[in-house]
Amino acid sequence: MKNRPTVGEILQAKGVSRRGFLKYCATTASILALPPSMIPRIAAAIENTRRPSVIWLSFQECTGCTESLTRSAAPTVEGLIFDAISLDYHHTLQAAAGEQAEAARHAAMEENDGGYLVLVDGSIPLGNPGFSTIAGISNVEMLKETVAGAAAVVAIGSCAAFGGIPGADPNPTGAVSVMDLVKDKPVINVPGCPPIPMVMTAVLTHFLTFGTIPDLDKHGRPMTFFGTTIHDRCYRRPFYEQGKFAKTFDDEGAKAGWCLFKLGCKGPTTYNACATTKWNSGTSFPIEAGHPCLGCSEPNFWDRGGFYEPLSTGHFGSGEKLAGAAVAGVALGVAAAAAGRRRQAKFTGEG
Amino acid sequence: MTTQQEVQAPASPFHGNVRPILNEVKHALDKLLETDIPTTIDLASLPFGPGELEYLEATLGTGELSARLDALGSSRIRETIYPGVWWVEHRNAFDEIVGRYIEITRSPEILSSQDADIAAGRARLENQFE
Amino acid sequence: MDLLEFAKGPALQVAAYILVAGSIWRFVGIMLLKEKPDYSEPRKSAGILAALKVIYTRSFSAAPFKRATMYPKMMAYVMHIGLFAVVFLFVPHIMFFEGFLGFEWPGLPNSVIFFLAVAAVVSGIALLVRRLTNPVLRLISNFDDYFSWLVTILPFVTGLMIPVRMGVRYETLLAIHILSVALLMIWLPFGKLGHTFLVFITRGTTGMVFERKGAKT
Amino acid sequence: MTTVDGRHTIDREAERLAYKPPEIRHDKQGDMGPKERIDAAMYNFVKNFNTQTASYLDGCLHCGMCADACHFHVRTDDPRYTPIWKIELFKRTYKRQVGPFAFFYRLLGLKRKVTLQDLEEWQHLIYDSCTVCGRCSLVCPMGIDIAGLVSMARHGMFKAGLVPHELHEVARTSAETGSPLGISPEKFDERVEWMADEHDVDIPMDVDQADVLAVMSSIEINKYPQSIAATAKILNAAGESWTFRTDGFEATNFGLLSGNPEWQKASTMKIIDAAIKIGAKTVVLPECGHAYMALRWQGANMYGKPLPFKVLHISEYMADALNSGKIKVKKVDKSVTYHDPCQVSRRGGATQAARDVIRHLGVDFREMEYGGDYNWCCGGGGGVVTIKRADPLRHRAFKLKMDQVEKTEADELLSSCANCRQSFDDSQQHFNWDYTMGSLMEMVAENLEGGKS
Repeated sequence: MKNRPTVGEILQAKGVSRRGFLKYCATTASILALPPSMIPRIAAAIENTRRPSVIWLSFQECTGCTESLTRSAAPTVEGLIFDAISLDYHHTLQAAAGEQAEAARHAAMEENDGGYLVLVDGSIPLGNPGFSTIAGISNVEMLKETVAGAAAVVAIGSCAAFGGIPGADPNPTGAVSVMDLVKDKPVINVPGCPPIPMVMTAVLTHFLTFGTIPDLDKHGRPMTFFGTTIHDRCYRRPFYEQGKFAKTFDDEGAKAGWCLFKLGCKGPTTYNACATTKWNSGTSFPIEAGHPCLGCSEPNFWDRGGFYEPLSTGHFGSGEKLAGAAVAGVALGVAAAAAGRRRQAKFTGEG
Repeated sequence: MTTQQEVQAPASPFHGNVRPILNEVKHALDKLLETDIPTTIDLASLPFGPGELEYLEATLGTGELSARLDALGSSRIRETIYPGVWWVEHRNAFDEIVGRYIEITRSPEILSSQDADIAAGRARLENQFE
Repeated sequence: MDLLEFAKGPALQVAAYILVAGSIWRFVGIMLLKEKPDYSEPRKSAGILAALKVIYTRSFSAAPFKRATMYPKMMAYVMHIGLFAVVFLFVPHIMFFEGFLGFEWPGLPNSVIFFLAVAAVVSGIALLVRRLTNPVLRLISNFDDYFSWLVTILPFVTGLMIPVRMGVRYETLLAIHILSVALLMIWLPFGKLGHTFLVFITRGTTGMVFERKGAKT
Repeated sequence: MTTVDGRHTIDREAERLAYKPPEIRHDKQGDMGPKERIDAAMYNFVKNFNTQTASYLDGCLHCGMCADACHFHVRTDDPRYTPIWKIELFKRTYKRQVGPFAFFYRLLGLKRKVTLQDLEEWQHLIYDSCTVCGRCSLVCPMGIDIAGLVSMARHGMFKAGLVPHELHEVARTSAETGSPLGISPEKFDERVEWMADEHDVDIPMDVDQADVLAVMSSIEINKYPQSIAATAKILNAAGESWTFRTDGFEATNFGLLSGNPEWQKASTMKIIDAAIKIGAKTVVLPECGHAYMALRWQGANMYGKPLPFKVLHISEYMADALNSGKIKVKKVDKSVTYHDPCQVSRRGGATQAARDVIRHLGVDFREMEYGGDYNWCCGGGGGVVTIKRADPLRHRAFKLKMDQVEKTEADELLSSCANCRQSFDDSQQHFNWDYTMGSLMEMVAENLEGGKS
């Protein structure tokens, strides 16, 4: 690790001026959702931190998370960060394949034992090891082997973080999340389907900048991005307060940009930063496009009832069961009245 | 200098997120005048509806001074029609905006020449004499 | 299944079954007791109209009782109006009803609902203070009175906490809110909250019995 | 904020926060053991539960508003006099034995079994401090007829031998002799003859066939015998075919007041039998409140089928006769206020009759504040006037009535109930009060147009 250059050195080598460095630090603070007053601290940290080794493992996944990350083409700020880390293994992105690739992974693990980061996308099948293998190694095995010497694990995307779609009912492969398997290392969950690229880079930046993992919520998600709900930061929130709701996707309310709660928006129960970081280089996010939030960054989002069912909807069970309850009520009432009359008869000796 | 004309609200839905920011700017100006402490507002963490950011930018307008910085992509720094209030936009090499700030200060720090760059420049200058 | 799933699913279901079964149980259990025929010659014919009349008129204190009952009546009115508005005119609640009724009606802005809910809680607390300090009420009150107060006020408080939040997660608060409503639904048929439907029976009965005599109703 | 009333000490040892009642006398009849008494009370509580009472007993909200309608509570501020509290045992028994959730109440022990001590303590509340005036029934936001429930609760108390001595004694006398004051048919006959002489009026007695059967209350026969003559004058003036009967003259019903349905029925049946015997089309009840309740509204139910005759209170009869021109009265140049007997007006539905009569008398009528149906009770109804130990309480409650009457500044105070009259006389004496209660019927009799007989 000693031979790796610091981020400051890398930037200098690229001929980036001090002004450029300040700009880089300002955008980093912005990514980390830190107040601008933190910029000097970030600058100091970045100048002195050495770039860590990163091993990226992909299991039962759709590559959407990798797509999300790499869509932001280099040399963006995210790209710069990837310059600042050493991505030593990523079987989708790396040129090497087969034994060569596995050798690179082992080399990185040995060289950086105890200091490297493991990034995982995709869930891990426990049903049958043959459901998903890489180079003949089952996902569980590869995960355990790779994590053994890691500093921390980052679960990228809802599949790695919570089991995601492979883990959805009826979960044919017995898919589980990273934190279901990794108990002795810090696991940072960056859920989302896919996760916001900036959030992924922010987690790495945090590790890079401060050498620590960020504050996490009860689901292991960084508080800076998953601390408030979509609803909290939604620009349509005032309409919610006024009770103005779009009822269909093409009514006047929808055209006027009213709240999508009635169309099943999961914003109030979904913790993510979409409403402020937005997507597609800050263009917009689903609600701005007129579609309710699906809650993709929440555990088991796939199995939480209909996407278009309002959050306030209760499940009363079937009308038959309610009718059954009514019939039971009648029966109990008749029985109670009969018992009452019987007691009256018992007391009074009359029929 | 831009005339201080009344800025019209855009026709698109107006969600009321702009007023609080303008209010914060006002308080930051008070702070600057009284204590000389500058303030930076990071617009990335604030919610905006369609058209609102444009409305905010239009409201602040373009003042006397504009600057362009070329380092890791371009950056545009300009004073608004309210002296002491600066609109700062950082872009990457693909001209995508990566950071947007309102700085309430006498002069944004990034406009000043930095010691490290001065030293490096001085070294380059010295090379001219060799 | 997390807390919210539990609250919205099984908890609400069971509460709804108990609400329906319990209410009917109590209603039928009363209605099927022996009926006492009245052979006296009626002064006036008194049927359902007399019942409806008293169901309406007993909503207000008669003139001689106005002063003495003013305070608790006002408080009770604020509480009941608040309860009605919050339950039936708060838009997310309307959606909740729409979920199984299939139709909706116009609601009130959240700020109005918030105000009414706070007013209801305040009057609820005032009524509790009265119950705890007034010698009459202290004497005649029992567990039912305090527990019914609690389960009525809880949904208000938990509901009001949702926008206030105070560092607790929305879904946790929503789940607690729904659970408190479920508790209310479960208790309603069994305690004095049964007056939700009993009021029509008692007032109606009095209407018919007294109107028949031509006596003051 | 309401302050805690220091006069009412709290019993912190009690099962639930409760008021500590002062020691009072408990009367007992018979030599039953505790278990027998409790059983008898339960038996007769339970007997009264039906759909109507059940909905009432299930419906109470414990709002306490009835306390503000009760003269005893208003005047003493004693929370025990809250009307609904007076039937607490009755309510508890209902919930434990017959209500829809009785099974759970018993299973979980949520409603305590009623004990003999409870019953003894409640004697004061069910008898001494309730005149069954029904004012509380009008304030109840649930519309619960609390007074009706008190009457029913008395059934259990009577059978358990837990009635205040004087009331029990009067009721027993009534059952044994036919009259609460022990007036025999012979004595009644004597009195009637005396009044016929004294007032120079024809009074038909024991006629075999008559359209109208008139009855009297023994209070009148004994204390206000001029009522007999007044009744006769009015019925004669109307040209009725009418009679008194020695086999059915007593209108009061202490079976009703004390809580013994058998005695109540026996008293009622005497009148019904006599009326049927003579083929009466109408029974005219005297100036007596509970007599009206007993025959007009409960008579047919005692009889078990509709009565074959009409039942009218004398005020109703007079109103009809005046309205139809059967009798005429001279104008009386006085200001008058009227005290409504609870069982005739508020609970009987004949409030308007007395006002019609008063209108015909042409007096300057001054209605009391909240007179008519919301009238304050005289404090002596429901048998309370017979209970000696209740006198101080009754007198305290009477103060409300005094204020109500005095406010009108009327020359004369009238009513149409001998029981009220007795209660007024007693209280008048106690307070040295200026107002004497007069009889509406007597005023009509004195001012009949076309003079005598």
